[in-house]
Amino acid sequence: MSEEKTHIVPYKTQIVVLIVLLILTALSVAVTQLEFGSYNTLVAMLLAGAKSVLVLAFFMHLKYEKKLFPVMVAAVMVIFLLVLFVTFFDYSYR
Amino acid sequence: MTDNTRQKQPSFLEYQGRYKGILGWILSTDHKRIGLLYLYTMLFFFSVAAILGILMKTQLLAPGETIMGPQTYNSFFTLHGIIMIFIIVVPGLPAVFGNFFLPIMIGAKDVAFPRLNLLSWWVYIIGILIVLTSQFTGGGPPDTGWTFYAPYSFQTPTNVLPAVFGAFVMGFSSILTGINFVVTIHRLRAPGMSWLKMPLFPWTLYGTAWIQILATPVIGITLLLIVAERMLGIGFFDPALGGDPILYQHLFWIYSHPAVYIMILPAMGVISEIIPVFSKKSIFGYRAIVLSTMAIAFVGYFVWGHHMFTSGMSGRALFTFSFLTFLVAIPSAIKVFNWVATMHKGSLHLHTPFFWAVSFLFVFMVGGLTGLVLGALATNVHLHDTHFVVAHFHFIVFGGTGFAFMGAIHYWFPKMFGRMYDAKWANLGWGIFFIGFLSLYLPMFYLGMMGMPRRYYDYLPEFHGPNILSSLGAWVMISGILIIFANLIRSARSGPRTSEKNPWGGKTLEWQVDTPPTLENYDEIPRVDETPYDYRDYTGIDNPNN
Amino acid sequence: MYPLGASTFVPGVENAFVFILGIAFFFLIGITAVIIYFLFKYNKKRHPKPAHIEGNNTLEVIWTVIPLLLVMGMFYYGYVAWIPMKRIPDEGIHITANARMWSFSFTYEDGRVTDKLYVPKDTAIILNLNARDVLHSLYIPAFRVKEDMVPGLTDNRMWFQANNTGTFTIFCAEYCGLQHALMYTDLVVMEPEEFWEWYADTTALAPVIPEDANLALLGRQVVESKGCIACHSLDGTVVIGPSFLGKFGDPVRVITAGEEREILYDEEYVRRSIYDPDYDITVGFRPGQMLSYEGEVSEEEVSLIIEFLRSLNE
Amino acid sequence: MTIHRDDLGDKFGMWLFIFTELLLFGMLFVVYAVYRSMHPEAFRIAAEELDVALGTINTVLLLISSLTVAMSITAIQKGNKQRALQLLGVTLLIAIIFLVNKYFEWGAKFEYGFYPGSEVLQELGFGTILFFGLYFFMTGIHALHILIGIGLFIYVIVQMKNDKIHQTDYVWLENTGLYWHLVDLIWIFLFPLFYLIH
Ligand code: HEA
Ligand code: HEA
Ligand code: HEC
Ligand code: CUA
Ligand SMILES: [Cu+2]
Repeated sequence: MSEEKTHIVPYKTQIVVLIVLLILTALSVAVTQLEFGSYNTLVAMLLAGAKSVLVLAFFMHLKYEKKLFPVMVAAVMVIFLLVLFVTFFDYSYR
Repeated sequence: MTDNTRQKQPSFLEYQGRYKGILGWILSTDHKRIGLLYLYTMLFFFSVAAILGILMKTQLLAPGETIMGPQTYNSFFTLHGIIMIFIIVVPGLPAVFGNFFLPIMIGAKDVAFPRLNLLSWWVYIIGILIVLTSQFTGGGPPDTGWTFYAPYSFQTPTNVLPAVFGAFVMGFSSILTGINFVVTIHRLRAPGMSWLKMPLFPWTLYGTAWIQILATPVIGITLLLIVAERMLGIGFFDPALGGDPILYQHLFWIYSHPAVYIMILPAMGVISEIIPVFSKKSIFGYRAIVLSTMAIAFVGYFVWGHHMFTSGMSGRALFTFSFLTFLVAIPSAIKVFNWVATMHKGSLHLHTPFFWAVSFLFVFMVGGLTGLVLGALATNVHLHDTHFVVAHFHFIVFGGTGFAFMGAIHYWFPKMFGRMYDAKWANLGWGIFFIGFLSLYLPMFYLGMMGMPRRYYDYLPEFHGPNILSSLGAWVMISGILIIFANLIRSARSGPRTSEKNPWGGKTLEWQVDTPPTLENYDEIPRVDETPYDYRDYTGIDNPNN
Repeated sequence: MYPLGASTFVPGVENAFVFILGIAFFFLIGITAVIIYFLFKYNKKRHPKPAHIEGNNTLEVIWTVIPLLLVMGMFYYGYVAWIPMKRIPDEGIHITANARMWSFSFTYEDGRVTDKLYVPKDTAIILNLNARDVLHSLYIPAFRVKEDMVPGLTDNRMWFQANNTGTFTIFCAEYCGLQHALMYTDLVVMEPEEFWEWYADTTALAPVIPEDANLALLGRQVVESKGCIACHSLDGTVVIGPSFLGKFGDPVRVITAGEEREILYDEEYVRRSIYDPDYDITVGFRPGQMLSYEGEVSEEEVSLIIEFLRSLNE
Repeated sequence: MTIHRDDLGDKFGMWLFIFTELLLFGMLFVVYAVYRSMHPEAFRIAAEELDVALGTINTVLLLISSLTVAMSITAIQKGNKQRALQLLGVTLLIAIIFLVNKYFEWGAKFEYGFYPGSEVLQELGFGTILFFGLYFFMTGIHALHILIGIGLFIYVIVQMKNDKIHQTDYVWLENTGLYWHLVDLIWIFLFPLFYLIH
């Protein structure tokens, strides 16, 4: 059933995405040289998060897929983060 | 291959495909044949594990060593638990009845990925074989319990690796089935069947499939970590290397609690099918049941810690988990009320499936309500790891899933085999079974409250009385099960043939197709515009066969 | 119906039980009665024409909210009865509870080690939980307390206060291998005076062995009380470790630092087997099964064990 | 039996499979988070043993390979089989280079005695043991996925050569691409968590 029309992502968009990804990578390596204390991990995770959003949206075509797909991805991430969060109810208060 | 003529297709039982004889089954991608393959496999292993159960109960007939020593007992409850959980009830209803009826009930010719479906049966079989090798090779049968708690699981000299690895492989089978069902339900519903016109059994399978997809990888990686721990000494759970054994318990239960809802949700779906059909009345609160199914699937993900109340977790975690545990009980309560309300003002037809459904309600309530006792912090501290827990989960796993399974098979039997079973024997078997069940497991609650810990092959004399009753109950129950199985097996092979499409007067799609279903279920995909449980046209006059 | 309660936690736990089981029985009996009533009243013979009802939102809300309130009540009762278990006082008698496969032992503040737990009535007892090998769990049904003993977990404590004298059972409730079912011991609650008298009696600490005592018999008691027979049978069967029967004085094949060799099963060998079991591994067995008893079995006790082993040869 | 073609369904299935992979690694991240919270200092010091330059190179490699797969999909959609094949070839090459890098990286660690169960680790304390345990286990599982990805790419290239995968039927390529991006996604998180702790 190929009734759903396919969206072709132009090469240019993809290359731009890669460049942004590379910049973000460089940024996260550079940032570790600075001292943010405990915010360091946070910054690293934020940058990684931004990168993964780009990969998901453009390389994995989520931006062009039916709504259902991004919703599912978000739900899965939410479940995972909640599990992590709940686990730390134990480890943060031992 | 079909040429789109109107000529009648053969029934799936008779159809001759590329392969003949047994190969025509074990290489068939027909969802119905795969369903039956699972059924036969499970019946076989179920018998094995049930015998182990009976032997354990016989050992517990009196204090001291009656028929077996500790090593045997320990390996028995381990194998019993592994078979019952990983081989029977986790795949159980979805793999057997889900495979057989999901496509038919939503008006599809097969599941979305038929070949993947066959593959998952094969993966399942391979997993079983790996588990079985653990019994006969290496340092002897594993003796860790089905929970494989670290650090014992990597210190015991017994053959834990194959058991763990087999369970890991079976996880893949579970995941593949889950993926298959979610895609099937999303993509292959008959035209007109909107989400809220889908019958409830498919709905529960949908919820279950999501849990299978999102929880099974957790056990996969956990078991893999145990393998790494045993082979490489990586140290994640080894206190001598800085690991935390409690973390193992977290990971294990992050899967295994959702897994108990994998076991019970399809059972609830079956009950939601049976009750309206035999009450001749629309299910009460369809939307509430759908919502509560999804709520269980979601909230059930975050209550795993209630298995670890005495494990040394932080107090704050105990508080949170106990609280969430109580929340997850609510959707189950809603369902029970809706089922009972469905019977209200119905016209109840007391056939064997309905007996199973009603007794399901009872044992499920006992199991669920004792779950609440376990969910409360203070009472759990006393009851954890005692026979109270054993009674709770036999009531709800065996009582819930097992009874639903028996209900399902008596309900769908004519459709699956095109033959009818003997109702008298079926009812008699049910009665004996039910009595045996109660006398087997009720005393265990009492034993637990008295303080008898579980996984004890021997006990103090003060626990003797209730254990006698319990062991005798096991024998009564096994007589019941023998009657039931004998009746079913005889009927499947030589019972009276029937091609009656709709013996019970059901409204869902599987009762509109041929008996037994044809190879492709439908010549033409039906259009569905009604809700699945509308009995307004029921005249009060029975179907002649009914 | 259940073991007599004998600690200060009992009333709270009992309350929670009564509350939860009360509601449970109410619903169980009520709903079952309704079902049975329906089975008769709406039987197809009596009620051939079913009504058509699809649901009722008010009812749905009612039977969501009421159970919700009830379970919150259950949660509350369970919670308040549990708070005191977690509020561990500082004042009291501190005892270290040790678990290993498959025996408990208790170390008091003055260093004495016992295999039964002796405590005074009406005094807070704080147990420091330790496990040597795998998970165990210290469970006293009569006191309604239980806590896992996790190897490697520091600062794992539980407490209780007995309010009745008598002898109670301590079980190991966490599966810990072969003899899990036999891993239990006694808890003896005494009147405080009696307890302090027992505590002050230092003969229990270093028993003076009378001249004419049967050393082998004393050795047997040590072997039994330290839990050696869980692994070492006295009748020749192999349980976890080699049997004690008829070995003493004979040569034995062992693996030392990867090399197989033959040595004599003598006093030196037994002593080393107890204090440093992994040094010589008896052929056919695995290292790491038997853990060192350094600090748990005294030199005197080792001599008694040796006497006992010698006696098994005769 | 008539087998329906349902590309969207196939992709749906692939996404569900990706979710299972995400959670599989997710649990390893939970383990990581727990042990890091217990031994923050040891983790920081242990991380310095890892070669940031090598890690960065591998990150860049994986990102580029993600781009080339994505572009090969565009190419096949436009009917440009030759270019699609070239792009896949580049991806395959990069995947192999990644593994070679990993081999040298692991090899160096082994040489210094940093491997599970080694004596060097025993002496460095719990945090270090756990850090390297996690490092080897997680990058190991990740490398396993790269291997599977390589297998898939070879299959896809062969199929495309034989015109089994073409402009109107390329769901295999899409799904392989999705899988590869998943491998990339995981690495995006592994990289800062192991190499960039500071
Ligand atoms: C589905 C789950 C299931 C089922 C059906 C059973 C069935 C039985 N169980 Fe089992 N049991 C477990 C799950 C189950 N058990 C688990 C998970 C454990 C924990 C293991 C551990 O501690 O690690 C356990 C442990 C356990 C113990 C160990 C207690 C301890 O010391 O800790 C004992 C002791 O007697 C026992 C007894 C029995 C008996 C006598 C039966 C039966 O033999 C009764 C006879 C059976 C029948 C009469 C047939 C009923 C028919 C059906 C259910 C329908 C068929 C369904 C399908 C084909 C899917 N069980
Ligand atoms: C099918 C599987 C299944 C299901 C559905 C459940 C359902 C529940 N379980 Fe159970 N459980 C197991 C299988 C299952 N369990 C197993 C296998 C174990 C042991 C594992 C092991 O250690 O080996 C276990 C262990 C277990 C424990 C740990 C015990 C311990 O080891 O200390 C706890 C503790 O909270 C618990 C609680 C619950 C609760 C609150 C529910 C709830 O979901 C129940 C909800 C149902 C109802 C509440 C009844 C119906 C409602 C009414 C009749 C209306 C009235 C209701 C109210 C007023 C609320 N279970
Ligand atoms: C958990 C099980 C376990 C317990 C408890 C245990 N042992 Fe052992 N023991 C073993 C094993 C296994 C071996 C063989 C491997 C080895 O030599 O270390 C062994 C070996 C020995 C040997 C050498 C025997 C021979 O035939 O070579 C002696 C002596 C011994 N133990 C004494 C004791 C004493 C005394 C105690 C109690 C204070 C005790 N053990 C408690 C498991 C145990
Ligand atoms: Cu120690 Cu069970
Ligand atoms: Cu649970």
